[in-house]
Amino acid sequence: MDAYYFNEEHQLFRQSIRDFLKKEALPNIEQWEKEGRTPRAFWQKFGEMGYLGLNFPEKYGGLDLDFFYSVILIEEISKCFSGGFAILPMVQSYMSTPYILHHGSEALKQKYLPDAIAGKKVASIAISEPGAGSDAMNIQTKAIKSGDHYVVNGSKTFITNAYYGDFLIAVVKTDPEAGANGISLLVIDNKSEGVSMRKLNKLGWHCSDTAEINFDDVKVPAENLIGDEGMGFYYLMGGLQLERLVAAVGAFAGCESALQYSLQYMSERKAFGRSINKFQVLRHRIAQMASEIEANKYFTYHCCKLHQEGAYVVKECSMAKLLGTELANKVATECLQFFGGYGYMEDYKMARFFRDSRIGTIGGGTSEVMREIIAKMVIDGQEYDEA
Amino acid sequence: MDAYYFNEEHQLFRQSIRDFLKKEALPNIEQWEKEGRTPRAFWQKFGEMGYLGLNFPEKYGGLDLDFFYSVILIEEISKCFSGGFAILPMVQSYMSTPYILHHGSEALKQKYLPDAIAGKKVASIAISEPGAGSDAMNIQTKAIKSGDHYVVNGSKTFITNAYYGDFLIAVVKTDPEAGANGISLLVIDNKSEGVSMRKLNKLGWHCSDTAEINFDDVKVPAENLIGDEGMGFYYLMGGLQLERLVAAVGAFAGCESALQYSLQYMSERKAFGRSINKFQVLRHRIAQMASEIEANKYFTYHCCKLHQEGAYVVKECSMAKLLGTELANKVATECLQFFGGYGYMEDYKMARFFRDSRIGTIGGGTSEVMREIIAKMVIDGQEYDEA
Amino acid sequence: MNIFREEHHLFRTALRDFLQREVVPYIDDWESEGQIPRSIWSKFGNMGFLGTTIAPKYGGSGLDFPYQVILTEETSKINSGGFSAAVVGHDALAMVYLNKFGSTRLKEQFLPASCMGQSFGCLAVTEPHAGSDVASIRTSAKKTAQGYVINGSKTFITNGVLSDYLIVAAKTDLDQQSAGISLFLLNRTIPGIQASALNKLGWKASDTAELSFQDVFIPHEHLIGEENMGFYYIMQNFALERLILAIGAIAASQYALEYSLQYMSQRKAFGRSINKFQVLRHRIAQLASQIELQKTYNYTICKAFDDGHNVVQQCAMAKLMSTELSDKVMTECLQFFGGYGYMEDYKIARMFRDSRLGTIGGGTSEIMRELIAKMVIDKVKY
Amino acid sequence: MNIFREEHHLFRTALRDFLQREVVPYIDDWESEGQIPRSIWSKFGNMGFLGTTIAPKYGGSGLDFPYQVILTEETSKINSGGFSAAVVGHDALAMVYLNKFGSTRLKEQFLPASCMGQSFGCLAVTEPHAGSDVASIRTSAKKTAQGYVINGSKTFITNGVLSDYLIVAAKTDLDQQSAGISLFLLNRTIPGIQASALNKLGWKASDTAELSFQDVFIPHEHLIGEENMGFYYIMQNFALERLILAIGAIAASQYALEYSLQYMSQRKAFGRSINKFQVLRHRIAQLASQIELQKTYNYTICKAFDDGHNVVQQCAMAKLMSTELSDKVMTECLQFFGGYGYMEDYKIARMFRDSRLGTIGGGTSEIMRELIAKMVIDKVKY
Repeated sequence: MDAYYFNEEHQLFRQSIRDFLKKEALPNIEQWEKEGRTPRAFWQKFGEMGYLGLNFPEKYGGLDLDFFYSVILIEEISKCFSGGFAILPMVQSYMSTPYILHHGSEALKQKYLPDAIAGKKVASIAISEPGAGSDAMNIQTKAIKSGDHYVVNGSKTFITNAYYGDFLIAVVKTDPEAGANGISLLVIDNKSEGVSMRKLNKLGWHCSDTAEINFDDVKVPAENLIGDEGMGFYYLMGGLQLERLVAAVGAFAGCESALQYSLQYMSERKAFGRSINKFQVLRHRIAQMASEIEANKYFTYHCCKLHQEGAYVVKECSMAKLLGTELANKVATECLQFFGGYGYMEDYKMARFFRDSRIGTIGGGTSEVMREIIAKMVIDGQEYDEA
Repeated sequence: MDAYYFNEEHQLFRQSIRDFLKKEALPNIEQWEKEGRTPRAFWQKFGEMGYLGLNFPEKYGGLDLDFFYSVILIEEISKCFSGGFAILPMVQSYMSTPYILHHGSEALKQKYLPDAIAGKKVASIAISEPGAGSDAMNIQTKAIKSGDHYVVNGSKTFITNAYYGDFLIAVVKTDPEAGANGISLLVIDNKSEGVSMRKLNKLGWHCSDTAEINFDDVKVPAENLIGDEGMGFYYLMGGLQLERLVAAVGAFAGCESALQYSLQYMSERKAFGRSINKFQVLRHRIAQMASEIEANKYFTYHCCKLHQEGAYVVKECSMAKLLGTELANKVATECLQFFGGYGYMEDYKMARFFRDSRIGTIGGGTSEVMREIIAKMVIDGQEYDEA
Repeated sequence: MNIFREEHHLFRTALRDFLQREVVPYIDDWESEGQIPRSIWSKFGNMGFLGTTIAPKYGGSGLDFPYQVILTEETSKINSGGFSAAVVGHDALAMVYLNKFGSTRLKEQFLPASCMGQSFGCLAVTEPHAGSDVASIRTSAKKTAQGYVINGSKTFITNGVLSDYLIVAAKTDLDQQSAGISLFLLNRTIPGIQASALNKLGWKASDTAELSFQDVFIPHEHLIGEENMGFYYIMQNFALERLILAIGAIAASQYALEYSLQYMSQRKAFGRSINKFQVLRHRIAQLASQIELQKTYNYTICKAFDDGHNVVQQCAMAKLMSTELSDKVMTECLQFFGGYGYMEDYKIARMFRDSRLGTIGGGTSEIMRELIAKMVIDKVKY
Repeated sequence: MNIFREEHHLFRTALRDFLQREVVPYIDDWESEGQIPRSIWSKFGNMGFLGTTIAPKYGGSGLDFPYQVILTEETSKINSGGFSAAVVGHDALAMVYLNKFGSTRLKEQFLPASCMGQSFGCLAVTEPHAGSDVASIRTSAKKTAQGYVINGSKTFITNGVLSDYLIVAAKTDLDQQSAGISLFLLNRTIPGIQASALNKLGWKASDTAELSFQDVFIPHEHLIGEENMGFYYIMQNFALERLILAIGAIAASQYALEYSLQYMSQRKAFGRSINKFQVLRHRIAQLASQIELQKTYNYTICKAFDDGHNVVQQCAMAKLMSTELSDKVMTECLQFFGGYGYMEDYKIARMFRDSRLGTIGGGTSEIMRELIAKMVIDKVKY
């Protein structure tokens, strides 16, 4: 059935990235988790391989490949048992810089995309605020135009890649009175005067840096505005579909790796005189989970295909994100249980998987927000069009 | 642990009612289910045994026993695999006539209680309306005073015991402008002119009669008012605690009987060469359910004790009703599964149990309404006092 | 994953119109009567709705699998699990066995009338003491010079009382488990076949039989395929059977959800239509998502099945999850209706009863998990 | 079911004050350090919080079981599963074994200091290759004329690195399964004991050890109770252990719910405090109900336990359901906090990590269900 989505070149690509990760990432992840970051040198190698530019035009250094190459990339980095490791390129290539690509000026593209694609610069998307959470419409960070620049004041939180990163795509209010129509996207260099950050201490995703950011009279050149003033909210709505889809892919891929890892363990671990994969209750749980993961995967592939074909599938992407991340929570809880006491030890990868998965139903719009969106479409018949 | 709630006399009483049901009810229930009613003659015998007056003073023919006798009664009638059979005395003695006992005039008590306790008259409580459902505050049935009587107009639905019954405790608006303060309770004889009924065709509870009732200029003597005008809502609030508690007792008792019945079947039924109670997945499900039923039972006993001691325990009763009936749904679904194809056959009692249990999370306030009440108390700190 | 082309949609529309006209007005009666009338079979056949995937030379339409999918879906959306079961029991079980494994002679003899709905069949495998354990059936077929003599009993057989012919699994070698099973075609009219209808929780419009065979004599030619290959045939066809059950379960779930949404948009409580309550909205969102996911997965498997891939594992997964989901959907949807949900006047009560067979019939959820576990954990291939 | 009298409440208040003053301000440090300081033990002992149920002649307070319940509850409400585990591992495991099964001499020697918190212990049963399968442990205790020589290894031992003495299960008869197990008291200072701390998902303030014993020599008198009776002792004490775990799980759940309610009353989204959203309100209602139910059940069992009834089955049920519920509560409560729930600055992240051991430690949920199944289905009595 994979043949419905992947051709032979896709499979070769999968093998190449798998080999790369096995050689360059897997031996070091334990260490990076401890250090609380993945070294910049690694991302440059990653960029050199082209992995940060699969979905970007060649003129900026990208490879301009179809979306299923990206799906493969996301699957494979999500199977490394480190959500913190996987999230950097996911944010970089699929959640932040696409705004520049799709809506930014040529100058902005030239300035930021080649370096991002080469792994020389790391990008973040800064939406959430301490007071607003998932409620993008109610953000408070202001960017007031003054001559040839904006003056930005406010704060953001839970910003992935920001602490050790280079630039932010910040969601700001350029017209505080105008509600959704007053929201714009601004590229802000992390080193700008007036930007200060605090690194947050998280339950999981330990090798990813997540920041709380303060903007104190930060001067940002007017040409750093992405697209048009007041259009930020609409750009976001479009971009969030991709973000959710990417999260859904990461979720089922993580589940697959957790299941495989468990199966391996269970075939080796013995209790009461036989390997524990012989116990009927555990076997049936495996069967149930394997089924749910499999169905989830093909639904998500289906959404990816719709996305690739250019459909604007708010409902399907929200569903995929909701179901995939909820499933990941369940799989993490159950798989850890299979390991018994060893599941609770950080020496086994299940403990980390359990911690890392837990952000799934929260980040990128909580499950509750997904259900709100789906409810509006399914019950009230609301439809969304692309900006 | 039962000794914390039941003494030796209680146990003797349990044995006596169990014997009575085994002799007088169990052999006939199949037939009554087919006929769509339990014969009046049975209820008179039931009344002669005193079973309809456990919780009523001796002066009206009751036995004036402590609440745990009632708990035993409800448990035992709930273990007969016929929700429709069990509901008649539950409505009669715990959900309808107590309003007369606690708030009615002596004349009303004399007129209705002895006959109800003797099983000669059957009572209903008429709250729900086609347009209002669980929303007692918004009932539309009007009772307008005119001289020495009320004129009642409106309709009620889902009224248990009404079609073959004798009198209703009807919740009516005596002052349509006054909201909660305009609600009163009125005793209405079923044979009054202007009362018409339609028997409803239900998923389960087949030997119970459930009616839709229309009141068309029904004249009701003013002395049939229970307590004071405008106090009906507050009387109800109090009475509903008992109703919920009784529902909770019936729920766990039903679960116990379903589990026992399943265990019996599973010890006899063979598959793949061994009795099916040897399959680990089924064993663990039994273990899980047995645990949940047991905990539910003792929590409900605890609430019964609080009730017996006179505490006004809105929160606990709502919790017991919520959890007990949700558990019954789960137990019914899972136990039927143990029977395989036979579970789907009406010759086995599981099919009926499955149909009968399903009303639990709906009748007497849905699970959603229970959660609303509990949420108000737990989150907003709201408290309720007895009327 | 879209598996339907334009001509499929036309077929769907024709079938839907037919069902609305010829079935829906009478379905409540058939539910009370516990059976569907003979006449509906030939109407069905005349319209070309039966035997869509069977070769024209045997009276079929020679079309692809999505037509059978549509037949399953649409019959599952008229609120009668029993009706759908009767149709599918004939079209996707009895006829498929005959078509796939029967001799040319048997096919020529039975398929054309089957496609026209002039005759319909049932598949009889399950026995009182064997349940899901097919290998342990005890019905025997003793070979004699003249033919086979069949003795034994069956239960839970859809169309078992009224069908014109029966495809019966019996042991031609009693010393063997699975390796001793063969399939036979029995005409209803042969002496020795007794059938009595079972009284079920749901699926009321379908006749479900307990059968007994007493010295039932059939000629040698009524053996289907080869001797002792029956178990293999059954296993081979399980994939299709489960896929059909999965598709039916999801079609019914979708129908229940749409029906609920309509009710909820009209029903008011506490001053607003109940589709405005957040807790109910989120449950709808969750159910709609799960149905959408499951449907997409099932279609993916349909395509793979149609393309000739081995989808034993996938079909077991589809059946397991679809029927479990259907139970959940019906339980929750009934709740949305409050007291009305419990009344048989509303469709949801019947849907709730009908759905409950899903996780039992065609192999219980437990059997599905056993099978999936063997494939996923022990790497067994089927 | 109220099991507490006035004096219990006084004890609770004193303990709560103590914890707030002496533990809570430092608990985050101890969590990072992976252990609690020695000094806290003697402070605890001085206050009379340890050995409440132990006879005064051995330095205890001779009080009833609810005091131990309170100790468990209150230490479970300061957001450090590891701290609570350390205290309970000493007070309800090591000390209880010693007190119930040890010789007078051993008790005189070890209990007074244990009650004063000058010395603390651990219980070492689990082994790397045995897990929940106690009968299959391999650590051996070879009897010689001078004493016993112990060899083997243990894992997942709470207080296993820092404790002053260890209660160790070992096989005195290697040919037997359960019938060959005995218990011994080992002073930490004897040569041959090696301990290394494990790195855990949660319970960070507790030291959890992997132990190895190489020719550890102990005198005959350090046998606890009788030879080969160890398995029986362990089984006998499981009821108490599981009850304590159940009580801790529910206390922690209640604490998490209260903490969440407070947060939700302050946190605003979409213009109102999030405790106004119906979906969250109903989830709170459901969780609050389940916690209330479980707490009442646990207290009922506490009373029955204290009254001397056989509550093996009930304690297994209490442990199974309480720890499963705790996981559910923590998962849902973390969700209420949105992104903040994922930050270690908020208490809920740690509660989530700490809770996850509940369905594993002290016998997994699967083992509980095995045990309950034997009692409920096969009518086995323990």
